[in-house]
Amino acid sequence: MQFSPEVLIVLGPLFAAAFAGLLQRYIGDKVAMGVTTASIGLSLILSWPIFIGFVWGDEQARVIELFRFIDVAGFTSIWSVRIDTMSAIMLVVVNTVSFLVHVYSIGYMAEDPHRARFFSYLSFFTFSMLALVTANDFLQLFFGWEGVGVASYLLIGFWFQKRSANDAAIKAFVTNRVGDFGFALGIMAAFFCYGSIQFDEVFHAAAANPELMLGVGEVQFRAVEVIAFLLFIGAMGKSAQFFLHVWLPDAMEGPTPVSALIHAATMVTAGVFMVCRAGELYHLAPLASGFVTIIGAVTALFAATVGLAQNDIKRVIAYSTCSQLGYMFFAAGVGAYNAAMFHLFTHAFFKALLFLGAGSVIHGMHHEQDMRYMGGVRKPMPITWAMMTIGTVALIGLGIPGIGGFAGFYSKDAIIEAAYASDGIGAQFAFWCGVTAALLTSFYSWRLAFMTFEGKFRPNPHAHHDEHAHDEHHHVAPTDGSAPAHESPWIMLAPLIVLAIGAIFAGMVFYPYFMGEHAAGFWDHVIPFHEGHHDFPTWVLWAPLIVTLTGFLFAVIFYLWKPAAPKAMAKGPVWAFLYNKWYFDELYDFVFVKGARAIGDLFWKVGDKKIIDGLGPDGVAATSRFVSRNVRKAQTGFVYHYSFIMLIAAVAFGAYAIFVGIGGGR
Amino acid sequence: MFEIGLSHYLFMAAALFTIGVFGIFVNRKNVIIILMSIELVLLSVNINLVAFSAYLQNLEGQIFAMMVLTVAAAEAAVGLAILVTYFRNRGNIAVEDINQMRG
Amino acid sequence: MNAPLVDLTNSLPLARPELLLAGFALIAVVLGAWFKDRAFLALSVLGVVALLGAGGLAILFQPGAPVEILQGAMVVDGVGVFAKALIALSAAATLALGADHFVRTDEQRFEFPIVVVLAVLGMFVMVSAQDLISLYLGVELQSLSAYVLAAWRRDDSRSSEAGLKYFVLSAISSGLLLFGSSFVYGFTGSIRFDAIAAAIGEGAGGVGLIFGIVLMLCALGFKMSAAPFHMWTPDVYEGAPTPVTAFFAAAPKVAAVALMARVLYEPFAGLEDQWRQVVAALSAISMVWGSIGALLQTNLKRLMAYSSIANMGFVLMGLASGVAQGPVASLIYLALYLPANIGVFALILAMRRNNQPVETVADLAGLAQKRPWMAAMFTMLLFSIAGVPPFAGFIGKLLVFSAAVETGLVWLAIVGGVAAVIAAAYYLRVLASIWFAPSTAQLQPASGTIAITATVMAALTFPVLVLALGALQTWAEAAVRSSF
Amino acid sequence: MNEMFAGWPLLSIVTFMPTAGALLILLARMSQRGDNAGYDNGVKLLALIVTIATFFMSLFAFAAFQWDAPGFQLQEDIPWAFGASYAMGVDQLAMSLLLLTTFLTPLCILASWSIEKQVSSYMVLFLLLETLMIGVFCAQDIVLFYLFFEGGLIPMFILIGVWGGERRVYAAFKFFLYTLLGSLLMLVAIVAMIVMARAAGIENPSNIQGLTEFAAQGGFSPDIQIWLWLAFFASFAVKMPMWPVHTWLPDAHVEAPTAASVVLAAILLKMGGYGFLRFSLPMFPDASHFFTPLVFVLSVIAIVYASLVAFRQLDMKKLIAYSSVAHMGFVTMGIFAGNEQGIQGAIFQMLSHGIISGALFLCVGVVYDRMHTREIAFYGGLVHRMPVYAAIFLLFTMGNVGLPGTSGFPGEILTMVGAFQVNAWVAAGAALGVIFSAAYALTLYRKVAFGVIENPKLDGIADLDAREWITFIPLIIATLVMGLAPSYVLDFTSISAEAIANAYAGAAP
Amino acid sequence: MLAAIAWWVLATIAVLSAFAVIAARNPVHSVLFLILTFFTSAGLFVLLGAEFLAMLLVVVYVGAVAVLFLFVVMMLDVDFAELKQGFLSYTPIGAIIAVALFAELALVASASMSSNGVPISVAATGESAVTNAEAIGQVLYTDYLLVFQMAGLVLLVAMIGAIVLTLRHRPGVRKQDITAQVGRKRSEGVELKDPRPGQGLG
Repeated sequence: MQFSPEVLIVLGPLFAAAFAGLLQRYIGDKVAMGVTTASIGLSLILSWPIFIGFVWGDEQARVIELFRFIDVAGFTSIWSVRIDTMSAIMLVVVNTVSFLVHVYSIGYMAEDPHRARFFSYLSFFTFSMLALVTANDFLQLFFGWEGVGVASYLLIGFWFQKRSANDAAIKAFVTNRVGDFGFALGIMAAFFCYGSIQFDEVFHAAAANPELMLGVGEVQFRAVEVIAFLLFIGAMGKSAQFFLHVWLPDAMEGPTPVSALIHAATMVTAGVFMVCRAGELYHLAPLASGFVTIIGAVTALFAATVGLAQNDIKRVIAYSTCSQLGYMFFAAGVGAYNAAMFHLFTHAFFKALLFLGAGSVIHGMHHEQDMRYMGGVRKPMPITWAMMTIGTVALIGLGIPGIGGFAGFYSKDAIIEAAYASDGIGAQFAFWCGVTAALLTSFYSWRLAFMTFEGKFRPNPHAHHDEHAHDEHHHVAPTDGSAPAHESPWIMLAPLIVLAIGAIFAGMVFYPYFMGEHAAGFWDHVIPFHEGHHDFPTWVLWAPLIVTLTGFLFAVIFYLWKPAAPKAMAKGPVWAFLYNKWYFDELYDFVFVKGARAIGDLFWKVGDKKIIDGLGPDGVAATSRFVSRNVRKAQTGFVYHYSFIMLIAAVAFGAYAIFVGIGGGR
Repeated sequence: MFEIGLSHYLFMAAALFTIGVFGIFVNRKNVIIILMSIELVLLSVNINLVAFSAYLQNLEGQIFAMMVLTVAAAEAAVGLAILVTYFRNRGNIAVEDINQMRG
Repeated sequence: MNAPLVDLTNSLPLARPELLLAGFALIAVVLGAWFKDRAFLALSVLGVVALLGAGGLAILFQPGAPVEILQGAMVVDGVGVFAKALIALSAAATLALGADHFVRTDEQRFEFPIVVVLAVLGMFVMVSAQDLISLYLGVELQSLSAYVLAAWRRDDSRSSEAGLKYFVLSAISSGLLLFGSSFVYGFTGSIRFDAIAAAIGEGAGGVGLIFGIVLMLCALGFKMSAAPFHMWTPDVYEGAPTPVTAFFAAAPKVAAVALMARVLYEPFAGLEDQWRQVVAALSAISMVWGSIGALLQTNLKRLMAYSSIANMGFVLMGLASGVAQGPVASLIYLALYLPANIGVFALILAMRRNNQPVETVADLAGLAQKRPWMAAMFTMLLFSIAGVPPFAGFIGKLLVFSAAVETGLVWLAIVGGVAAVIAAAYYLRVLASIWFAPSTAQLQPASGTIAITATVMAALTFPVLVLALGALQTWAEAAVRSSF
Repeated sequence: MNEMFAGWPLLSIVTFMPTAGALLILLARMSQRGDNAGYDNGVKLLALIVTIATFFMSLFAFAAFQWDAPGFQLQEDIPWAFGASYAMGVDQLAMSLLLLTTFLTPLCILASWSIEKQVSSYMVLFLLLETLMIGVFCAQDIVLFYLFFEGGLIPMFILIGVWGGERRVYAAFKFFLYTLLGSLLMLVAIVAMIVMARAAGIENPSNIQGLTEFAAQGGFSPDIQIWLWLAFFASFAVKMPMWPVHTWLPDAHVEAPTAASVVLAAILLKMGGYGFLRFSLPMFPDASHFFTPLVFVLSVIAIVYASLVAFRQLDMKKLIAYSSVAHMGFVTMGIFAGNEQGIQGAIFQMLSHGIISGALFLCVGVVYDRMHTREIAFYGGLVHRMPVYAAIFLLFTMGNVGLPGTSGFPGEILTMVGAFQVNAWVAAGAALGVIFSAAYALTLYRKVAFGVIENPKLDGIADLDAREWITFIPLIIATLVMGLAPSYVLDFTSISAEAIANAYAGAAP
Repeated sequence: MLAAIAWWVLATIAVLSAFAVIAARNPVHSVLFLILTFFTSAGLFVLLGAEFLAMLLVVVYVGAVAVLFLFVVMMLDVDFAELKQGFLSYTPIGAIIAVALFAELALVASASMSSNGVPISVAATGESAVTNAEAIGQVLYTDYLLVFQMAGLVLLVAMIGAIVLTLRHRPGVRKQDITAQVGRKRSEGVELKDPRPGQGLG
């Protein structure tokens, strides 16, 4: 084991989490918050130079091995910190967002009695995420993968007295487990086929023998396809892709900083990270890549449609996240791993910004999350409004081709163009989905902005008092139609501002390295990278901008000029379909939850009790008792019966001896 | 037919034995009949033994038969003694009623 | 095995154990007639001493090689000595228990030790019989004593009924034995075992001989209460006074088993193929019937009766094997089983609930709370009988299984295994009553003799016999090797 | 250290130390009439000291043990009778399970502090049970093994029956008879093996080593192997327990007192897996190979079926019991994968399950001691009153789920990796269990710990006291250490696992 | 020839009277039929040359055992009319078993014939130098010492058993004690009293 700053980046948060978590009773909230925040800050300070070194310096990829985790006959995993371009990107993303969220939470959670626990969880999450991104083999990746899952579980269910929060937490964990099912099998398949789970060895082995076949029963598949497909199932769960997306919106039950950190900027992108990390495999697996493309595209579109109809401010952003993850996946699916990573990078800034902004609004609105009961928030919360607007603009990817724009513009356009240029399976489908989703993104993003900040305040008719909304200073509703809110404290606003800077400039500054002229050197063979110089038709270049503006226009019409129109639409079946998220929850509840209950009951009450016990021990016992009762009846007590039985036996034995025994004898 | 051989004696002993045994397990009148049936069984044994003794021309069978006789007498004595005790306790010697203990 | 024959004068020293017992009986009759029932305790003590002495003499003066004595009517050999030692020990233990019990119930009749000793004498003759007549007389001496003992409590209708049933059924079995013997005699030409074996070796036999053997086996099966000739056992065990039941459950079993072993392996060794299946069938039926029959028993003595039926099935499994390892296994099985059985009866005798003798399983309720030591001993003894390790009884099962498997009777071993599980259920029922049920009434303490007996027997089941197994094995193997 | 104990019969000392303790308690009991609290506490303390001493003694044995040497070590051999002998010896596999046993027993004694009824009997039985459990792993003679293997039933029967819950008698009977039936069939097989080995002139026909060598020379023909394997399977499958002979386990677990549940789950179940590794695989490789599909199918059924059933349980212990069935499914699957990953995973899973399921039963015991019910619906919101307890419970719940970082993970993944190499579908089926385990374990946790306190009886419930703390700390440490650095354990057991796997691979057709 | 006729007559009577033993309604009749069976059997023994045993049979059985039976039958004073009559309901099955038993025994008996189906003759040992009784006497106390002694012990047990089971000392019964009668002293028999006038013996 060797100690180095990289190790400290990863382990620091763990120790901070343990310190804050175990000693929370003795050190108090302030110390706990301070220690955790400081440790993340340290990680942040240590990780930026590495990233900068990769971008502008001559930082080399390297692996620091700590000690062996598991080592059984080639199934070897070593705790290690792998530093290369991929992990450097992730390190800064994770540490930056995490640090800002820590800071933000100091303000946001100021009234919560369990702050120490909260910060401990946050730090633990950060550690897991860092372990994930610095993994050098699939097993450590899986460790981090599950670690962030459990941190997510804990944080979603942080307000454990809320039934809905607990259910959401379990749902998140179990849905992720479904993905892990595939992921774990993928690891096993990789080991089976390539004899290792080290990234480099697996990639080399796969590249060396791309046509290796894996027999599953009678059917033979290309091994690399199977492995890529199975691994992607894991990514689907973690990154809330179509079919396994159901947990992400529910995860909004957690405190808002959590949503920003985990369910927007970092954890959910782990799937994208993993696919890009295993890009060498996907590169060899066109079918699996096509699957990735299609799922990503469908998610992008699907989540955007659902986002249209949601009223909860956080849910809208959650579906937006879901949708953006879809973009990243289809980028990866079409082979533009760098575009996927770039979008991941920029998305982290503006989505965290949006969430934290939304959190600021919620905080300011005394824990009101329903946009129907907002409106007119701009005036009391101008800074939040400004930051949210920046975030929205970055999200919809506003920018003029050839000139420049916000962060999302660079990455999203790159993805759409890559999809257009690709001839992979589903790429064209993905292109059109991407464009359509961009329209919808614009619409629902502005819808959110307008419903929240513009217009007149619409008080909640049945105002609920969340027990965490103890507000000492009750506002009387202002008469000018603005909301009875207050601007958040600076400790919450400062992170917003930092993120806003990122949301504005991240794309502009790093485009040349992720996508442009410096890309080849930047990526340095970490992911499959092909410098494609496509000449895109002009309409392709301009399409995103046009749809974005169209979406903006519709939003203005519906939510600023004619607010009655959406209300009328809200009664229609299409709206209900979207509002109810395509009825996925209902379907899953019926098929999986109720199904599992029914089967469980069947196995238990019929299988175990009736069949196994009934025929097995209880049945045998009953039979024995029955036989015993009859045997006892044979013992009548009458001498003549006894003698009769003796005689019968003697005669029978005699007959046996005479007719059978003779034959066997002399 | 008129050549009386070993098998004749064995047949006859078999008949006595069967009757004795039959008497034991189909009788439900009283225990004394059972005791007598036992004597019949022992008698059949004696006939067997003596017949074999004669056939084999050795005395072992007859000695054996003598011992059987002796023991039969002793058994009769003990058996009747038990019967008397039983009768004193129950006032009855019907075979059917001897089933206080069962199961 | 043909043993050298010694003349009468030289025979008598070798018949010391039998002479001792007979002498005791005759002297005791006189003393008893003189002192009446006042002599009960003294005679009992003397009886115990005589029995132990007889066993000791048997061991002490065991000749190196088998010797035929008394004109070839008896043999002094290893198996005989082994069996005699077991018989003497268990009879002494049960006589001590019985004497103690009768003193407490004030039923002191001086004939008791005499009849017990005479029964033991019969057993001694049985286990060393060398011809059909001494076999028969040994059996009868034992049986007649047993009838009397079963009916001992003459004012108790159940005791009388037990005696009567035992008498009638035993008489039938005697009839079968004799009829079989007569055929064996007739078709081999001799009553002497060596002559019979020789005749069989020369090809004598045929249907008559086989039929005779089968009838004899049925009768011997009755004596050792093997199913389906076991019907008397539960009723007699229940009806007879408990000390007598304890006696029945121990010594006569050894005698019957040793006799069976001798008959099978000496005169009829040449007809192994014919009798093996019959013995195996007896074994299987006994194990299953004994196990199932007791499952719902509430009366402790009946339960122990079925238990002994099942255990005799296991003993027969060893005998059925037909190889030398078989009788060794059976003898060791008995040596391991008997102490446990006697111990259980000692404990049953030890307890009186509300001044009534303990009769049913439910009477034992809560013993573990009142008397943890007794409960512990009960547990050890019952698990030993059930054949659960690490108690001695387990080794017995292991050995008989081993013998059966060695000769290909795997099916029998499996039947035995299943039967042992069923049987375990009812031992567990007793233990459940002892341990799990709440105590309902006061239990009177045990007397010294009984407590000591129970403790010794429990100690024998574990660890004494388990540790001494090597010695036991050496002894039994040497005995069997020299005898058969 | 090696020199210090040179020539000592260390294994016998470890094995019979608890027995000596039991005798001590008995002697003390004789001098004391009636029960009083002070006396009872003395007995408990004595038992605790004895078990801790045993643990240290086992550590000495561990120190005297050569980590990287193959085969049996610390051997003792005293001839007994019938070719059997009192032969003790351990290899890495046995040593690891031995340590697990001695490690857990003191914790069980601590967890039994709340026992008030017939304390000395309880402790005596518990100590005897420990001897028998240790003996199973130390025995190097197959008869001796059987002696310990089945002897363990007796104290457990009484422990369940006397100190158990409402249906304790039913549970005790079911437990005893079920396992006895399997064991007796095995006994017949053991006898047959000894007879065969003796007939072949093997010097020590009942010695495990001798038998293994005999088997390696082809002593048991494939046809015979089938029958022997089935007989052993009957015993070990019941003990594991495998589907469909698992139904005794939920009953026994539910009714047993806490400490007995712990021992049952943590150690007794492991004897089945130990048996498979010690006998079935090395001695009947052909039959093992032949029956691998059967075992795989049963394992997968066990995993899926038991998980689904666990999902519906209303009783905490029953839920954990069913989860044990599922986890043991991984063990059987791994063992019969027959490769190093599978076997290593199975061993690790056994050790880990010993700790985690034991800890979970202790967790249930904590609230049971306070509220005297194990009904899930009774509880809810415990985290408000018992935050420390909730945290600990959460850790072990996560361990049960198989979260990486806890000891539950390496075993599961390794067994699946092992199985995947033999049959991918089996691994896939087992992986389904990973999903279900999350569902039922977290649901249990939510219902018990989370939410608000709705049952007024829970208002006054107190958090862990010092004794309970002490009980849990070793388990927490073990869970985390084994979860984060499993390679230390795996390296240790690898010598045994490698030997078994290589022999099996060499013998398999 | 004569012997054959005698055999058939005796055998027929023996079997028939044996059947009558178990079939007779009155146990006294049963005993009498039993005696008849024994007598005829004794005759068969004579035909076989076992005169001593034949006599023994008559003496022991007819003289002792049968009488004992009669004695007990009378002593128990059972109202035999009240005893349930007839055979059991499963007599047919019993009969089948009995027939099966007889068939097996018959098979054995026929196995004792010579190979051509002719019965093997059993000759009486009449021509030998010593009589039957003498021959038995020569071996009974030497070669068969053990069995003879054992027979004695069997009888002893029977005696003890019979006494133990049936003998009882009734406390109310007065028995004559001659020693006491004879050894009585005057002082024990007569007591002098000195009553005061008017008070009586009080």
